[in-house]
Amino acid sequence: MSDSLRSRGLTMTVLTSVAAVAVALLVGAIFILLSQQNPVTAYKALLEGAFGSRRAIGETLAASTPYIFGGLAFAVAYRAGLFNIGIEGQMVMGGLAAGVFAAWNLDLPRVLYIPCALLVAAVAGGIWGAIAGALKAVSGAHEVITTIMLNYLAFQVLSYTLLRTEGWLPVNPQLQATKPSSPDARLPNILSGTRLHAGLLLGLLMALLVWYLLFRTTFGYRLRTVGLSKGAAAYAGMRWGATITIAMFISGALGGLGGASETLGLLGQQYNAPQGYGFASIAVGLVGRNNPFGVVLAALLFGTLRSGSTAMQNQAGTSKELVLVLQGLVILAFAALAASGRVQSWWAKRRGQRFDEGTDTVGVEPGVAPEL
Amino acid sequence: MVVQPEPQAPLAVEMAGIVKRFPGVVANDGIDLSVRRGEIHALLGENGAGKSTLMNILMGLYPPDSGEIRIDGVPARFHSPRDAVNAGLGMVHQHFMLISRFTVTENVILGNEGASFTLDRRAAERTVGETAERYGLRVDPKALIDELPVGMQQRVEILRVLYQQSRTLILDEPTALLTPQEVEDLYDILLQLKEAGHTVIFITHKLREVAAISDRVTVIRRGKTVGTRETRETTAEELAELMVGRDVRLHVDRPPSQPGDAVLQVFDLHLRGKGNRDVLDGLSLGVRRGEIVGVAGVEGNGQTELVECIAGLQKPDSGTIMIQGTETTGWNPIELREVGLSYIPEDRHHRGLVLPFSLTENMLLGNSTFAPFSSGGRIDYARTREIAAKEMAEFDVRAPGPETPAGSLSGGNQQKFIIARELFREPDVILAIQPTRGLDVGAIEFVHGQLVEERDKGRGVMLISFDLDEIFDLADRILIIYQGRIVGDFPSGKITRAECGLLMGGKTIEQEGEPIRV
Amino acid sequence: MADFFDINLLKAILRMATPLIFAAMGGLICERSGVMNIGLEGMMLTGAFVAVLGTYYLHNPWWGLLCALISGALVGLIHAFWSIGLRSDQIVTGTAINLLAAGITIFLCQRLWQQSGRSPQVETLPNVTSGVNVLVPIAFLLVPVVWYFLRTTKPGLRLMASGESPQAAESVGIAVDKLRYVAVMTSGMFAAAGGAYLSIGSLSLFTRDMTAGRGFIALAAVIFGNWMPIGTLGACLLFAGSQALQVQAQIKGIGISTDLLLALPYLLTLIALAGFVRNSRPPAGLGQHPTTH
Amino acid sequence: QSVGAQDAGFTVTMVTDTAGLGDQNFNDLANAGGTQAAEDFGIEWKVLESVDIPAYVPNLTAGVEQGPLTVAVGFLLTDAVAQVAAQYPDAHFAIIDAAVEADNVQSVLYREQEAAFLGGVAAGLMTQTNKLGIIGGQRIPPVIRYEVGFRAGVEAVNPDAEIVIAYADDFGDPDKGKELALAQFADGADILFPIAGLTGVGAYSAISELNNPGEQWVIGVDVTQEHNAPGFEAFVVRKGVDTGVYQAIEQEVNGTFTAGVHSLGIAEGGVGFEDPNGRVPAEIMTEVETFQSMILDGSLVAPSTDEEYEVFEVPAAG
Ligand SMILES: Nc1ncnc2c1ncn2[C@@H]1O[C@H](COP(=O)(O)OP(=O)(O)OP(=O)(O)O)[C@@H](O)[C@H]1O
Ligand SMILES: Nc1ncnc2c1ncn2[C@@H]1O[C@H](COP(=O)(O)OP(=O)(O)OP(=O)(O)O)[C@@H](O)[C@H]1O
Ligand SMILES: [Mg+2]
Ligand SMILES: [Mg+2]
Repeated sequence: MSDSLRSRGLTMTVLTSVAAVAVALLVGAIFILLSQQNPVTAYKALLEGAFGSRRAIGETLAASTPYIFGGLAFAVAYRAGLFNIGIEGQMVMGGLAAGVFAAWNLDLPRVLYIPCALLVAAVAGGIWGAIAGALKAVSGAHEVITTIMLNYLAFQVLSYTLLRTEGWLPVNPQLQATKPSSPDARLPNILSGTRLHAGLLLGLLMALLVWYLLFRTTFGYRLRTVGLSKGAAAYAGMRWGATITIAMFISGALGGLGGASETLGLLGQQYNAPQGYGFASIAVGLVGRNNPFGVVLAALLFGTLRSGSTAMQNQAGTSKELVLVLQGLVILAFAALAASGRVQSWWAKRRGQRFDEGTDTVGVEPGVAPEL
Repeated sequence: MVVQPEPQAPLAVEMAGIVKRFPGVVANDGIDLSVRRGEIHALLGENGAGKSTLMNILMGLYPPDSGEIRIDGVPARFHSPRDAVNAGLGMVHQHFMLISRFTVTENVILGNEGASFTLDRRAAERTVGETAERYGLRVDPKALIDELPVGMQQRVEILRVLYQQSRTLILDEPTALLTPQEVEDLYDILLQLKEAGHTVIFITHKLREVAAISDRVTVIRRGKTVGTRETRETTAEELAELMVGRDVRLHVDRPPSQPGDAVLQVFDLHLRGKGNRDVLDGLSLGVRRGEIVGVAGVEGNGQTELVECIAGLQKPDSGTIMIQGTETTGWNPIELREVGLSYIPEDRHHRGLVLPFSLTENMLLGNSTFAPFSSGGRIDYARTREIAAKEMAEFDVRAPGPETPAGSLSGGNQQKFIIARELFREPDVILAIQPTRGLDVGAIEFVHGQLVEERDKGRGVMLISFDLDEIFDLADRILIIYQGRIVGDFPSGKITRAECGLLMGGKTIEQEGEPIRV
Repeated sequence: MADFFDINLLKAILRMATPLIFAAMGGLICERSGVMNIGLEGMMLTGAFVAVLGTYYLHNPWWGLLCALISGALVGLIHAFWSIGLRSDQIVTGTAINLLAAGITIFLCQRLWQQSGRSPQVETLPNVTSGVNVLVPIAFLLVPVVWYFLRTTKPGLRLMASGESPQAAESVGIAVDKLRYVAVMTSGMFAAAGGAYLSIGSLSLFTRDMTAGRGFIALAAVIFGNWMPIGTLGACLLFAGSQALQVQAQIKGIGISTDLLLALPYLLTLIALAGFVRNSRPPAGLGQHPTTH
Repeated sequence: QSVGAQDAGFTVTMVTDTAGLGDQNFNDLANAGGTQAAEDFGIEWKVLESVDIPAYVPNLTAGVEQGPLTVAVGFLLTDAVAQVAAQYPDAHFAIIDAAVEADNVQSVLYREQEAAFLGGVAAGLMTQTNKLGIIGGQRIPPVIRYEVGFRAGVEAVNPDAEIVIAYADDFGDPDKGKELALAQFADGADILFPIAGLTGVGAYSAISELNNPGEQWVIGVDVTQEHNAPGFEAFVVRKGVDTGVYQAIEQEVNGTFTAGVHSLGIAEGGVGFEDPNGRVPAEIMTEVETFQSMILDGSLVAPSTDEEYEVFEVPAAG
């Protein structure tokens, strides 16, 4: 019966998700109309541009990759009860570290160079995340604020490194980027004629690992317990501070890997611009209900929007910012539907009844460990 | 049954056929209540009977699913506490509704600040001060709630109700957190209010309090009214029976204990709480195999801290704790479980369970790192599920299955599940604090039975309860805790309820208890 | 060096503090009522855009300002409806608002003026003295007003009560949700005013993402100021000071690392949050809903 | 957005960097050139703005797929163009402000330093306070060429004039530009040279706010922005991004597209010193013209990098 419970939950999730996307696209259509374009052509262009050709598909998958990492990063922190707004900064730190490391042209064999570069990135991002975790553990500083601050610090570090350290680091201040990565450190292309690179595989692997960590290991259990009930965690002898700090390290490390996969995979070097996946990653986690596999699907959705938007701009003449609008709408739609239980209660309230709602948040079905 | 209102005295509050459902429970199931103007009316019922719910409905915090309310004979429909207050009602909630960062005055006037847009703090403080004077509630209007002891905070609540000019006061279990002395003071205050012509509804599940203070009493059981009596015309026995639906004095019949060697010893434990008063002040005690040691005391005399120190949730400032001869002071809960400690916590919603987790996952709480639940950091969920299912059957935990979220269980079943989990690893020492709070009789009997069974298996049980009946029913040895130290240690039967009450209140009794054995 | 701290530096600090103060006061009201607001950035940006929009079509910056305030209130309404009405996560909603504002403003720029990056030039609000726009004194006046409101008015007390303990507030009959709706919408208006200062006060046009993170800095200022109006003002001045210094240092060729100055606000906030600033204490009921039990 | 006769020959696509249209400067100018060409040659002209750096390649590729010529506007697209050009050897590319080594890429480079040098000459002679200000966006090569050219020009005519240089580290924050400008004026500079895209617009707000006509000036960069502060633009250091784009399209139309570096200076009419509002005094204008002729006959080579600037010396005026 528990299975039927779960499957009902699952179908429910799928339905709400589809509904949310639909709503978002509908409202988006209004904006497209506003800009005197035809939504139908626009959305057709979007699909064309996202799936129309081998290269389009490659682009879409490549565009989805960073969202996979970002979404996973968000999910891990969320499961530990933390709201990681700092994925942007963690990606920057990871990407920068990987970029510099890869640009050093160390004479390492590929099999070593790539893993080392990834490791460096993971550690860099991880530390950036762990700072927020530790601050919360030590002084209860709200992670949302600290991670926002850490984002801006990361941007400062980035531009400082790229513009001011020419002497001793492999950077090119004129191009405002790290020197091109050593070919031995580049993530190999995995679909010829496209830009799709091994970062995607790494992302999927991470999704698998995160799922295993969260739902099959004692640490994962500890992490989720801490995230749901501080009191019960203490009762069971789990150290809250240490747990959230580690969780934030893992979260940041995933973000860092995301940055690295862009730097070593897509671009070949780190530019003086945040990748800009950080905030969308929140949405990816939310839409994916902070479940690793859900996150992968959500990442595909966001990747599609992004890669399709080029075609939309080109063929339907929509503004490039339409992506942002659509992403924002998707978030609101999901937030609303995730709260649909609460929507009822809200109507009920209007009718003068009252429910006892916990202060629970959207996006997780706690308790259920999804089976493979 | 519907109560026939006596003709002579007018009715201040009438509630008829009140029904209120919550997910998973019918909290109120057709309750009738009528309160005469100027009387102190006790509302008696076990935990979970539906008392607070009923009063929350009266105060307009919940709308009833059905039923009607009349105030002074006039039908009333309250949409918010405002309406209730305007109708002359005021409530002192079971869980205080005070803002700790505000001053007494700010809390008292909140929601009732008067017509003008701006506040005149001076004036407000004066009126609050005067009101306090008039009813002999000694509180400093300028004090921050943060800095007041519980008793004082309760006075602030009462003060607020009076400040609102309420003619009918509702007090929800006002004595739960008070020392006997503070209780006495409260009684005086209530009698004064009665003099002044106020009506008082006094919620409790303590028979003694009904007798002490009320004119009439209405008894509620599992959401239904089971009767209303003139206090002087009824007996404690009758009320008790009404309250729990059968003869209570159910002495768990059990063979006398065969105490063995000490399994838990505590020497000279010290702990400073906030406002650095000594919460634990040189506390020593011992528990031996095969006995249930009952620690009696008024809530807030260090019981929680004592348990948390033993269970590794707090570190004592000084003192020693030994389990089966090994010193365990400052160990963390996992290590303590390894040496055979298990802990049935007071608060099942925030300590004992992770409500959103499935029962399977809750089975892992505190066990996740032990075989057979996990090995090499990998959790064996299949195995855990089996175990959970088996234990649920054994302990009669009523739930759809091991994948059910713990939060959807009733308290009794939640509690049974916790006990099942805590006993699974066959501990040597069992700490149980308030193990039957909020449970119905059936559940209570089951839990008590389990504890005795464990005792007979030669385990040491330390039972902490704020409910003397529970202590007297179960304990082989009764310790009395007062202000962080043990002030008495008696074999059961060697002390009376009355003597116990005195000690709990900080008094002494001539006949000396035997010296503390550890 | 003598002429380093001159009247112009002072004016620069006041100017740079102005948008922060507006947004920060908004954030303060919002958080004191118990609702988190990381959507300040988006609210500012909306205000900046609509101010120009209004001025462009109504040919009067004051009308533009009014439009901005209204738009801010509306964005606030969105945030309020989602995070209070629907009880969905306040941070998620704030994020969505930031994304939407960034997108829609450019979007409309292109739609209305066929230029995606910026708006046409419009008339600006007058200066009171050279280099000091009329909105600057208004911003600084706003602080004592907010202080007075919280400290000595009935709704102020109730607002703080809702922020400290929505349950308690509701139990004495305060309509917490209603109050919060108003607070969030007000915070939207204030933030919008901050944006309007940038677009029709300091400059005379809207440009892509012209708030450039000032909303987040304002939020930081609220925390740095420990949710107190005066403290928050201090934080705004501190942050503005470090920006102004960063400009001045370049011009005067002072050997202060501009990179460090750029990073200062964020570093300071982190340090403050790390607990080196004593008793940093957010409203106890932040993010909680009135749940009667 | 796209203009031009739909039926006409082919499509030319312009790809911007992440800054995008609306700077009323560099990108808008390129767009203007393309729009002009579209009308003159009846081709279709499309602009793709890049939402972020990863979007450069797909945008360029889209350009390749819909037409023979793709115009990449901006130094930051260098790598992307190299990459796509290698992938599509028979497609034509033009990149503004950057050099890409490929036989299907036309690299349009401007010798901004020449025009900037003349601007420096004029400014150096016009300044009353003997103090001049430069506001840079970020110190990328085209900006550097402007900066050092200008400084060389000033020194050539007025060695003891002080030049205060400030960088906003941002091409898109006009409020910061304004603060920099105000600080510069307050510091005593009376002529500003904003090389900062949108950030530079702030200089115009600053000067019109200070409102000291005839005493304080701002120099138009790339194209006149007089409308931002009527009466305050001393003169314009023109950079014909529009002509660069226009010529590339023209060549494509006439089938005379040639790859390699096209360096446009004063001689080619790519850059120039302009005084549309006649605000430069006649005698100063003649000075400017002498130097211009020296640049034209090659006797004066304006410096374009810090290194060249170090060793630069003004040849004895002939
Ligand atoms: N807001 C709520 N939502 C769901 N169930 C509730 C809620 N409030 C109370 N209940 C349940 O309704 C029943 C009656 O609760 P209530 O608090 O009225 O009992 P009580 O008599 O006040 O108990 P106690 O003596 O412990 O205060 C209990 O089972 C309780 O768990
Ligand atoms: N504050 C609350 N919010 C939501 N649900 C609650 C709350 N309090 C109790 N409940 C639910 O009300 C039901 C009864 O809770 P309670 O703890 O009172 O058990 P109970 O009434 O004592 O039942 P039992 O007879 O098994 O002891 C359970 O489903 C519990 O989850
Ligand atoms: Mg109960
Ligand atoms: Mg109760």
